[in-house]
Amino acid sequence: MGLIEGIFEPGLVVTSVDWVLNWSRKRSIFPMTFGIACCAIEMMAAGAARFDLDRFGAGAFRATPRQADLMIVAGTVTFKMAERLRRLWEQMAEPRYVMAMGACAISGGPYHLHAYHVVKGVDQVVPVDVYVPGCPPRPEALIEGLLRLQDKISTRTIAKP
Amino acid sequence: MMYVPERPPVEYKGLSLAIVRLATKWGPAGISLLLRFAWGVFFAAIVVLVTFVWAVRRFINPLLPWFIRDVVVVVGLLAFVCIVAIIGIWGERKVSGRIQSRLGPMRTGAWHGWAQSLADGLKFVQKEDLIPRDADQPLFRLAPYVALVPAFCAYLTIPFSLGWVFRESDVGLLFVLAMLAIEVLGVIMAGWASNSKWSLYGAMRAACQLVSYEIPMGLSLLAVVLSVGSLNLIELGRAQEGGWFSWLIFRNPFLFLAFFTYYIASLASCKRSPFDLPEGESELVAGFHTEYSGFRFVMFFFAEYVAMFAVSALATILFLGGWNSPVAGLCSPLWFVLKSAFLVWVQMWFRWTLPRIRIDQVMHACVKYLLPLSLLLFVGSSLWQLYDNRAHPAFEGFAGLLHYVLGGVGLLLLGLFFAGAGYGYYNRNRLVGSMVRKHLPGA
Amino acid sequence: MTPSEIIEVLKQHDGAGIVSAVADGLHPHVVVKMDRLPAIAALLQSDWRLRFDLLRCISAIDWPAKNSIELSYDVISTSFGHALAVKVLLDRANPQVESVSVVWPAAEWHEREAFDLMGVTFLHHPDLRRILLPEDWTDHPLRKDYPYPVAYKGLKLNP
Amino acid sequence: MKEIEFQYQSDLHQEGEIPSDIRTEELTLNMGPQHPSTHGVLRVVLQTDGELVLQATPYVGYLHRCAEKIAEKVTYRQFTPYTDRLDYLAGMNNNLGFALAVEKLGGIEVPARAEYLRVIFAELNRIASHLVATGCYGLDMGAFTPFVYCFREREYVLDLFEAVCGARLTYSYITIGGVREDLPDGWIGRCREFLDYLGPKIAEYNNLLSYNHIFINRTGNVGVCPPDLALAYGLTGSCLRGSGVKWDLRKATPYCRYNEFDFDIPVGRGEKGTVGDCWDRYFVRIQEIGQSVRIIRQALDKLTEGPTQAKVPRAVKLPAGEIYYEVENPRGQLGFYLVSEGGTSPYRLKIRGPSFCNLSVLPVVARNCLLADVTALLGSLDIVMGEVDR
Repeated sequence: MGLIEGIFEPGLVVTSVDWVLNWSRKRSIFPMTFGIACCAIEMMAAGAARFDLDRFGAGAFRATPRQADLMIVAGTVTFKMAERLRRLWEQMAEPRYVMAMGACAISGGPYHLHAYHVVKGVDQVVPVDVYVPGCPPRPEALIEGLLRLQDKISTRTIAKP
Repeated sequence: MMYVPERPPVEYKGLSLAIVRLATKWGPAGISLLLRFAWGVFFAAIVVLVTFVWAVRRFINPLLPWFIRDVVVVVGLLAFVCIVAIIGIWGERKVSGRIQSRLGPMRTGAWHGWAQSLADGLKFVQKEDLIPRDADQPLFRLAPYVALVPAFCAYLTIPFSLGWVFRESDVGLLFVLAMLAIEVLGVIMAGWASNSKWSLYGAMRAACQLVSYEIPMGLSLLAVVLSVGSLNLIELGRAQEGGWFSWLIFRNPFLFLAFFTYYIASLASCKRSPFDLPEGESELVAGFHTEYSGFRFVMFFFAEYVAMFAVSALATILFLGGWNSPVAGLCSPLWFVLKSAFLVWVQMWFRWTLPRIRIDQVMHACVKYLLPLSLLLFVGSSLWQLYDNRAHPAFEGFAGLLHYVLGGVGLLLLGLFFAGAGYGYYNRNRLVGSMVRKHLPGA
Repeated sequence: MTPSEIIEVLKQHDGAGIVSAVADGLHPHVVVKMDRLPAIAALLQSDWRLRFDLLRCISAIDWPAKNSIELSYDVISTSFGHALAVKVLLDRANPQVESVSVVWPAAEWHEREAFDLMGVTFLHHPDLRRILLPEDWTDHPLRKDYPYPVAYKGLKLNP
Repeated sequence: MKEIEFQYQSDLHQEGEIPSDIRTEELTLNMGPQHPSTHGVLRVVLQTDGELVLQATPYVGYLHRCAEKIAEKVTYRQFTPYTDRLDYLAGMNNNLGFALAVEKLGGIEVPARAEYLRVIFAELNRIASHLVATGCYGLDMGAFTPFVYCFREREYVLDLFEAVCGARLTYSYITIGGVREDLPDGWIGRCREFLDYLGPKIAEYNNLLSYNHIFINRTGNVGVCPPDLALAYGLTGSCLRGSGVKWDLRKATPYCRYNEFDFDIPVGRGEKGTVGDCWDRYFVRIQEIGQSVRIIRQALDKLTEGPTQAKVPRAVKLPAGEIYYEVENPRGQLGFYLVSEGGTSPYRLKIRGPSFCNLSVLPVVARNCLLADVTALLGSLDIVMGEVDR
């Protein structure tokens, strides 16, 4: 959205357009099918019958980064994985969001000490929008993280800063 | 590896800076938007001008009412196709949710997430326009149009009811089939231009699958054409007036089977499960549209649903009585849309029930079974047609009897379907398990 | 067969190759000479009384105090249900041993792991590369004196 | 080793098939680490000739979390949570394996009630794990619905786990010397309700997936792994049993009073193809769910009153010694090679992940098969990368 951002004076028209654009963005967050470790199981559970991420319009898991909006880093990122993760993030189209799911993705979690091959926090590799703590976070926590991401999206505007 | 800041905003210089300043200073956002899309405005102006000149020349022409009708119908068709795709995509997610004891989209829009596909579409418009560096740029840009536009063009000769058609054509059926066949070109183009191995696999699979299944599909339809003696879709619909028992699917046993061969082949030609190999997610990441993002991807998505409805519409017109109601006399475009939507729903039902076939099995199924069978049906139907006339009164009697038997079988199948659905619905607590329903998000 | 019977069989066949044997306790094992390992492995796998057909694990243990690296091959027989461990002691500075992947193909990956994490070189191994760590990793982390790296490709280990 | 008969043979390499002026070369396809059907962060490099896969080389290590090094730095009790994260679909079984290894080395006796509780939870977790395997296999085959159904059923197992230990995935419930908590009130009734509910559901899966004609055609005769090949490559668990070898540690070297229970070992019989094909491996898992239900029912009947925890000091200290102990996990034999120098933390802990060995057979079996068969094979091996890479 580099095309129309930041060139308008704030006003009724602009805020209404903002509302529509943000509504569509936050109501249709397509996550990427990208599970790394334990948290991926909870991510799958969140997409399955009882929790049903699809209710919030975020159930269409896309396997290719090109079509995904949200990368849920679900698990421990290792040094070997870090550059792949970075590349996947680079392949995603703007606007893109990253959610660090679980203690490992936030800070290394249980692997913070003594582990010689674990990235201590995925925010060293990609910029993170939402942190969802837990080891692993419950699916409810993931959904809460998604809702917080929706809140974050709805603050974006195309008006001049 | 460290964090790289996002791309800085576009810098304006010289004339563009002046324009942007002028536009923003003057306030109204609309003018600024118009100026930002100057190229688009330029082309739109040319189109409007040409249309205007043409319209003026037409104005002194007695054909003006026809011209206005054409414009209105095309715009209406476009709107209809968009609505079909939008409802189709939303419906797919709802149907899949219900099949999987989930709810599907619930939040977007007030009622059952009805606005989900609107939000999806609007979001994809806002996405960054990504073209891989090594992609074949012109082809990459062209491919989505090649996939979507012919699928839309197919609707130009599809009659929705008597008189509800853009152009009545004597080769309407051929036109629709030809248009639907062009879609594969867009798919191959997309797969090739993406310069990705997964895309290439998807494209090659699409090529061999779609091209092979054209043959049984065409042969099954030819059986119908022979028994009616017309390629005109209106004529084909007219031949089925008079209620349930006069639908072509019940005309003779060969046509009854031809409906099923056509339906299976149409699944393959729409890349629907179990023939969804070109975009099979668990094998080829996303198949031929792996590298597509944003609105181009939406166009492929649209094309799929538009084509789904188009093949179902063909099946409706050729086999299921088109716009004729099951009871004689009540013909309406509503029947046509309803029957087609039912067939689309069955496609979704398949999609969320069946696993995917392997590529060699796809080809085996076509070449070893479907192709000989449809050829046999074609020959059989022709022979039946040869003897089903006044010159063979005994055969005519037999044919009439069989005709009603087949109609009865069809009624029975439909009744069984509804009975099964009703049984499942009334015993849903026992069948799914009360434990499950207690915990569902909407319960 | 009990462990002591198995060890008897082994001693009958190749008494010189066996350094010591522990038949009782929680982990019955024989310690064999380094150069006799392939022959004894083949014997364990093929002898009709032993039939150790399932290689369960190859564990490498670093003993800086003894200046050696110990390899323990845990095998079990699915036909008879008896289990045994075969151990070899390697020089810590230059740990080298013949690969047993000809006898048990399962050893291929276990040996790659021991090479990766402990730095044991397996001779005549079909494909001896690092398996878990990246190819450009420098050290063998399961050694007791492993120096923790500070960073890898710009990513700090302890930020 | 026996040469395996492959179903697909490349015709392209025969002499004279290709006109000499067309140059062909093999296509190298990189599958993973982010790919929907590699079950985590596995990377498989495929040498392909059109749809035909000539060679598949797995690359692992993208989830190497240094569990063995960590074990040397933390105490025995502290390491229990790390075992949860090895095979994160079967945390209870991993806890059990580690606890048993430590108890055997330390000579700790576990009360009878705790033993039965361990059996109940290990088997419940086996059900949960096999449900995930079944569902994900359906997903690999392109059927999305079985996946959702299996996760729906799995939630009830997780509910039962949550009731006793509060966690859904990483339990640390089975600790050294017993189990952490006793059962809450009414738990046994809920467990029985779940077992009654699960029985008919297995028939539903069979109708939906196992006996689906397309599914059988996709998996029968595909990825055939004969028994001698399976043994040679150290396959264990349902992969080995799928190849027709009747080998289960719960029967062969019973632990935790498994010898008191009456259950069968399902093996692959080649019902829909050859012995050891993907369908056999898959169907063994479905049958094992039924066997686990049987075991749990018996264990619930035998459950006696009494303490659930032996008297073990907070800082567990083991005598010097070593042990190699294996338990039957849902994916195969999970082994712990534990060396103690007499301190409060292990001197060396080597973990044998069953998925690690199961995966090593992939390059041998995935040869001259179709691209879609590689996903079928990977799914039927049912690997968990947390355990492959540790």
